[in-house]
Amino acid sequence: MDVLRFIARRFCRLLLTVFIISTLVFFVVRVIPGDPAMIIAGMDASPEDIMAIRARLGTDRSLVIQYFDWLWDIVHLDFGTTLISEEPVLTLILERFPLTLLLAVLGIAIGIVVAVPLGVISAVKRWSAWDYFGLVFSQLGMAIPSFWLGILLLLILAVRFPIFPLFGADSAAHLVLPAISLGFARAAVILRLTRASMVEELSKEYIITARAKGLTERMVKYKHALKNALLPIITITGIEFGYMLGGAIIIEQVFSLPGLGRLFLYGIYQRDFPLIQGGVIFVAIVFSLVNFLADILYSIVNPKIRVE
Amino acid sequence: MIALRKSQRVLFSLAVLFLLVLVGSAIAAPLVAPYKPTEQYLAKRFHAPSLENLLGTDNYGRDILSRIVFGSRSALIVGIVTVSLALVIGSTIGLLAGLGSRNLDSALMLFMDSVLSFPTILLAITVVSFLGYGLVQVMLALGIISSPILARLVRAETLSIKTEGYVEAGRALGTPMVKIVFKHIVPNLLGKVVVQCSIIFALSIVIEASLSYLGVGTQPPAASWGLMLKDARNYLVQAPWMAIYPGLCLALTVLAFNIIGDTLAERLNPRLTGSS
Amino acid sequence: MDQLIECKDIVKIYRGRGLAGAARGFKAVDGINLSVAKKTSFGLVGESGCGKTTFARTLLYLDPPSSGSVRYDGVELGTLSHRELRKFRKRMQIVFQDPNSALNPKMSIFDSLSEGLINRRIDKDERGRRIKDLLDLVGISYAYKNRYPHEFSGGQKQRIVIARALSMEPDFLLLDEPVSNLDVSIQAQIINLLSDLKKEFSLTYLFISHDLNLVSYMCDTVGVMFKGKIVEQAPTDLLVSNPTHPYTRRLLASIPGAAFGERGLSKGLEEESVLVIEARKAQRQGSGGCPYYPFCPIGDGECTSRAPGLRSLGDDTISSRHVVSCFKTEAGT
Amino acid sequence: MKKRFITMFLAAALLTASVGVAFAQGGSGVLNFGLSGNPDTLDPQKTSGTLTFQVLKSFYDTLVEPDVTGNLVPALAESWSVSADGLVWTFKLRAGVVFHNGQTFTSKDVKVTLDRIQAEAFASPKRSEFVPIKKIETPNDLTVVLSLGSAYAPFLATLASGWGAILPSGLIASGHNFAAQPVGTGPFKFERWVRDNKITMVRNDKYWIKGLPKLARVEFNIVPERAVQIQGLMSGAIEAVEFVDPEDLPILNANPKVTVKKELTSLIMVMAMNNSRPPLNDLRVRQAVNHAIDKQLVLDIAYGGGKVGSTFLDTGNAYYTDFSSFYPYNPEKAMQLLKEAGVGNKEFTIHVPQNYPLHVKAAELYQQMLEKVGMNVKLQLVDWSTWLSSVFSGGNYDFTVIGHTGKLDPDGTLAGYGAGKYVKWQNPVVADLLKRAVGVSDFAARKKMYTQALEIMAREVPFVYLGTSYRYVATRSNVVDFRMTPNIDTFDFRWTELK
Amino acid sequence: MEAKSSVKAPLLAVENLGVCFTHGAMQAHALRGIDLEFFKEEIHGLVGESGSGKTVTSTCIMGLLQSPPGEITSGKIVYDGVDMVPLPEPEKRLYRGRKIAMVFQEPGKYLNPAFKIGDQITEMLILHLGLDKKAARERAVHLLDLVGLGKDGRVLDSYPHELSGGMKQRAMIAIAISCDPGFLIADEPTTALDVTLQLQILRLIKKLKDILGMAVLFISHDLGVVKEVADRVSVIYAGRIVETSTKGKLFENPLHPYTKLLMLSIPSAQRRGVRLATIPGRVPDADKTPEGCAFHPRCPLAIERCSRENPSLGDFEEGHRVACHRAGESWIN
Repeated sequence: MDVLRFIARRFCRLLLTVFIISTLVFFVVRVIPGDPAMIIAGMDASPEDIMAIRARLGTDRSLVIQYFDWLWDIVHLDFGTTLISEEPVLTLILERFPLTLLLAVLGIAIGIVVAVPLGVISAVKRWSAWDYFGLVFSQLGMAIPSFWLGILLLLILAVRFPIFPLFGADSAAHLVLPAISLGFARAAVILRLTRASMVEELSKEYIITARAKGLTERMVKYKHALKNALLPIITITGIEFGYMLGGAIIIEQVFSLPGLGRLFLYGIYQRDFPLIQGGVIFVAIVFSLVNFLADILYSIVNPKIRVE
Repeated sequence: MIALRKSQRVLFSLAVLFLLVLVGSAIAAPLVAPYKPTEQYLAKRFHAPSLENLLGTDNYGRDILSRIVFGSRSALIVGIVTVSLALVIGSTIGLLAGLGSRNLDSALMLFMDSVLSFPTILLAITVVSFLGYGLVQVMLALGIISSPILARLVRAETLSIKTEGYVEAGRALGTPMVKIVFKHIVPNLLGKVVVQCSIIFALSIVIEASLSYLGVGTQPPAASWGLMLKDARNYLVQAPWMAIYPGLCLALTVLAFNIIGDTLAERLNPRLTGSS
Repeated sequence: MDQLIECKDIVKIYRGRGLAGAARGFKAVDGINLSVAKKTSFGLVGESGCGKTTFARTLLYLDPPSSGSVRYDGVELGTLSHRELRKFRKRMQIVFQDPNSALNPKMSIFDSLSEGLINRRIDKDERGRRIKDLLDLVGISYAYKNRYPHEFSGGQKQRIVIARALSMEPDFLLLDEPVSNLDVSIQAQIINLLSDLKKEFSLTYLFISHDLNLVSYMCDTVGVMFKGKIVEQAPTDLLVSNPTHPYTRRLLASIPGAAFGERGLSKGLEEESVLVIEARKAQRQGSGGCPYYPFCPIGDGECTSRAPGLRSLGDDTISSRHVVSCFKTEAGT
Repeated sequence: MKKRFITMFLAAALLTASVGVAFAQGGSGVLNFGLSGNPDTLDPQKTSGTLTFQVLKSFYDTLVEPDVTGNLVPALAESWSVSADGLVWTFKLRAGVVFHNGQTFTSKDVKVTLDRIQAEAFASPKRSEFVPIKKIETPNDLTVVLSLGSAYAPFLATLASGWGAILPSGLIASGHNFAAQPVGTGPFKFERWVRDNKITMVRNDKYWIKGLPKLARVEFNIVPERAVQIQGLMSGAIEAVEFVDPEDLPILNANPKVTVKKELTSLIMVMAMNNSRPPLNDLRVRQAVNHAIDKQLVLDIAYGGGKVGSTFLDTGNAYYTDFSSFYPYNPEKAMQLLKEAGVGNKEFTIHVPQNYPLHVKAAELYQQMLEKVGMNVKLQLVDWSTWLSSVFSGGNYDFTVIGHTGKLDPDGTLAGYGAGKYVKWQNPVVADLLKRAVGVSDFAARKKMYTQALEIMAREVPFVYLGTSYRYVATRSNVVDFRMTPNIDTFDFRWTELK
Repeated sequence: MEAKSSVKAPLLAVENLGVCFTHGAMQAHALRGIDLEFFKEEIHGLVGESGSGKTVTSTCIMGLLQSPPGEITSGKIVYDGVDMVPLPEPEKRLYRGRKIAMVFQEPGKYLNPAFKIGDQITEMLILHLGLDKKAARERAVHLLDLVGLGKDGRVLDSYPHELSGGMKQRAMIAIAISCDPGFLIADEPTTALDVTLQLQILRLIKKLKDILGMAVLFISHDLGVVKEVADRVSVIYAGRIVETSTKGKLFENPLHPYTKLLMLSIPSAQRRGVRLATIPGRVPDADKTPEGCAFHPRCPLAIERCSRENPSLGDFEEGHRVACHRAGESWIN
């Protein structure tokens, strides 16, 4: 019962969030200077041709009518077709999404695999060489723009030592460098959080209990403290995922990957309104869903939440 | 252990020192920089670092050192304006949500969550497309997208400080709400806000660079590290110095802000300062 | 006797968070009637979570009650505007349990003490004089006026908090567990100080505590609170000598050591097993019976079906002031 | 906990591996081509993008097409004749041409295709170019007779342009989505388009020129980072690229496995001025701006060299006449003219479309040169969409840097100038000349009219005519006969082979 | 019982224990020579205010003193004939939980929130007693029954937050006694609990002491609680034991002025209207312990000698030791 209500409440909130952000974007992108009809028409078209294209696209109608029209379609789960190429928006998005999702998941995975152990060691051995290594690692991760890291990795590992392919998205090997570039920066954040969380847990009273029980230090730290310390990481992973989706735009650009980010960027540049709208809704839903999943996972792992 | 702690203090001092040098050179840029940052010397394009151009020249023969020095201005301005905007928008919303009725709280937080549910860079691009390309617009966009983080923080802190005895006591003493906010609530949430601001500051510089890479950031020929990095990426083989120095400056600046933020965070969290 | 503060049927419901949570409420305070005569002290005893602190806050309208009325010196607080309420509230001051949180860590104690005086529009020189007097009164050296709260011990902080309350020259002081966070020797100092101040300034106290020993030492009248309700209320001597509600008896009997331990009141103190309590809770679920039933050694079927109301134990002037909400008042005596 | 993460990671890795069964490459007949962006659509009648037509050239054919020298030669039409008044065009169609879907090409396809682009509801951006056709008749399967309402000199060029592509009538009738699934008679059949990744096409074995195309397949790899394209070319992952930035020439020339060919494009590189805005409405100021620019330097540094121009036509065009003596590089003269005009410290902005890095580079140079003669000039980057609507269409600019793509007919380039087209330059004489020239079919007569108009344009300088840039076609050394169609700069893979 | 002390050897003896904390240049002598003896089947109450050194004492006995900053500067802790102070960490660990166990003040904080109660108990049984999972669980069920959490072992599958405060403390006790330790330290085990639960826990500890024959160190700031539960009582002040005796003797005839003042400072209904005794000032910080007798600045009986000479803990009468130059003297007239 409680779980159902929880899910229902989250779902309502998700819908509201999506509604607000997409409405906002609806009006913002239409106020931006730029006209999809002109993109189609190009430099040499006559004004009459442009008018005709506008009429065909329906962008000559008043904003309010367009808005309600769009709203009506969305309620019927109709995302429409792109203005420029007249392809179904949903198909385009679904086609592109798996790659971006995979990239984000791999990025997160790399972040976690690297950052969590390093963060834990940093916290357990505070002010040791490990800790300083962790500090330098995380600071560099935050300080190096990901597009730079990407280009450097390409030059070193695809050009100088041709281990990985330069471009394309045909095999797993194509995703290694992008995932590293994407994961590195976020690993920094996860590392800082893990360390702080672990340090905090190690200062908690139950650690004294564990020691008083005669447990070995290993058990005290890696069993009792770690389980508690990992809890907030789940939540942050959900939020990090959002950054991954955004950061993917740049990574996709550098590594020539056909992901959602570039599709969306293209949509913005071409003023392809249905594509932008669909992208916004999709991304917001995915982001909310991931966070929702993170919350559920959190509540499964964290016994305290489950009952409340 | 104590000796190692000292090294963190050293790190902190170094970070502060670096920032002071940065601020100093930003203020005195025309005096420090050997050349005009936008002046093109087409005869000496891609010159490697030499006595004449200490850090080399770029694809227009512009002096990289001078561009870096002037670029520190835009980096600092981006940071300062972003943080200020985020502070004004975020704290106002956070305070209103924390102090207002439950419905107001829900509405504001829903709005903030909506903004947050949109990946940062996408949002920045959308906002910049709306406002037009340029440094000012980028700063506006960064300010807007950074504010939900602060709003959440301020709200959470406000909600917790609100229940502190001294706030209740203030009300019992007949202190008007506005005064309670500025005398009791704001000073006590300032610490955490400052830490968060240092992170936003650092992040905004990196995001500005990313936006410049996508072509929506600072407008050429202005000197900005992000723009320099963007240009340099095409000449990595011919002129690596075009990338190395601005990249180094950007990394060091972000590093400095993060170290300062971390140190402040530790000082402000009594749990972490404990001896264990 | 002149009543300074009178409240009727105070109810405070906390709503759950979120959209769906709003429907379900939690009654923290469930219909409290109480009046405190001028210059007396009223003690409110109860265990953690019984709603004493919530009641205190609603009484001062720091958090308005969901229903019910509070009359202070004949004025209905619920009818006042925010501004009027703010002025009115100055006459009723509150001292909190935790002196660490009661003082703004970012303000010197001089500034903390000035706050109320500024609100009363007392000019700067006069403020300095008054603060000196106040600090003298509570035994803190004026030389420390520019120090910050963390430089003081718990006892000293509590003295400063009391001084701050007194700076408003109130006639009513609500003391919410004012000594429970303090060491034994410091407790006694603060209790003595409070007694002295009461005499000196003709104060009226509402004293909230979990410690029946302390309350019965300090107060003229004691009310015992359980789950948002007053279950027994009487002049202190009467309550101590003739505790009637099984919960009161249990509280008295639970006092360890010196004071009551050997008084043979431990009837009804048989340890109820956790499981028995759970079972009884389930039995009472939804039927609106006596909230104490699951813990009660003498409760029976009657107690599971309806909730007892407060009633007087006798008609004479003394025993009429002893009220209790229990069907089984004879069973224990 | 840890275990769970590891499992997750493994699952992700497995997923990747299964998604990406490495693509079997190789075979001498496969050409990997580096493309910087996507075509907008694959429907030739619904687009105007240069890059789009570059790709579409391989899928579709037109009735006539330009040959290597730019002359219009028969393609799907074997021959044609024009009535004396230039109003009735009779085309004899090639027999035995088959569409990719197996349908045989007939006159019906021409009619239905032309009907489609003429339809108002269809709203083709190129519709107005086909409006002169008043009547389409198909006396037999291999004959089409097109009747014009008035004489229209560029008519053949229109039919040869990308949007003159002939589509199969059967599919048009069934509402086929050409945007995603192009079907034509072209040398290559469309195979797959993964947006932002690659477009693949395979040889059309039934192509009407026997023995062509020579390649088995062409893959367009969409690689937005220029540095990556270049590295790909050098390492052999890519055999040819769409375009080479002159900055990369040194590295490419140093690589023995890469061949770089230099050709003159048909682009007209300009910095347009808004002639309606004071003080740019003052001829002296426009002259000053022209004197201030070292055109060769800008061409060399920003565009990798080229031929300096002096009027609004590509320097290789048959109608082009040189007027470079009018406004040579002379900063002193520029300063003097500016002083006379009293420009003072007024601020100007150069708007540049951000998606064209070469124009951005040129704009930075223009900005410096104008500052050197004392003008106060700023740069503002805008995205292409904003440029089109706000700058090009809305006229909200002082200066803008752009390149005009070449056309098969000068009218395509010149139409509308003198009558307020985006530079807002008004000159009734020029406007009238340009309008009348459309109806003149005789080359010499027409050239005379255009020369007259172009001279006025060269004198009154509504633009800075920078000139026509070189195109560097970089391929692996084993790529033979990769061609770019003159005037319209499209890729022609028909003769290309890998050695 | 009283005879035992002289005949039997103590199970655990703390002899002249000194502990010093170093924070930079500051040195705090938290313990300045503590002597304590603990016998089987006896609860030894240790009473003192915060900062007096109670918790440091128990930390040292557990062998959990963090070094740095703390350091044992002198003395022995002898368990069953073995001085544990010089033992290396792996050997100390064998005592912890196995032979010496501990119950803490706030069970909510001292139980790991992420593990089920069962896991927190069996983990020890597996580690110390080498039981397999099944045997460990069986024993855990038995332990729960012993502490009154039911015979069915249902609580084993609960997380700490699912239990009430009293249940949590019982679970904590179950963990502590799981390996049948000879010595149990209870550090303010009831302070965080409601009064009605307090007595139950006290009785449980008494009961377990009898069943398991443990020696118990019971630490509290509350004289009443100690009186309720302890067989022997020691009073600690500023890192030294100032008085130690059997409960009866100490409460009947407190010899040290500090002990006496503590007793007189407790409010109760009987003392209504009587001014509470107070001890001026407060417990000195460990780095600022006064010369001579540490209590002399607050002592009503202090003479010049007290500020010079630190009195040693000596027998005042049989089984009643006190550290005071003026032991037993009265100051009230």
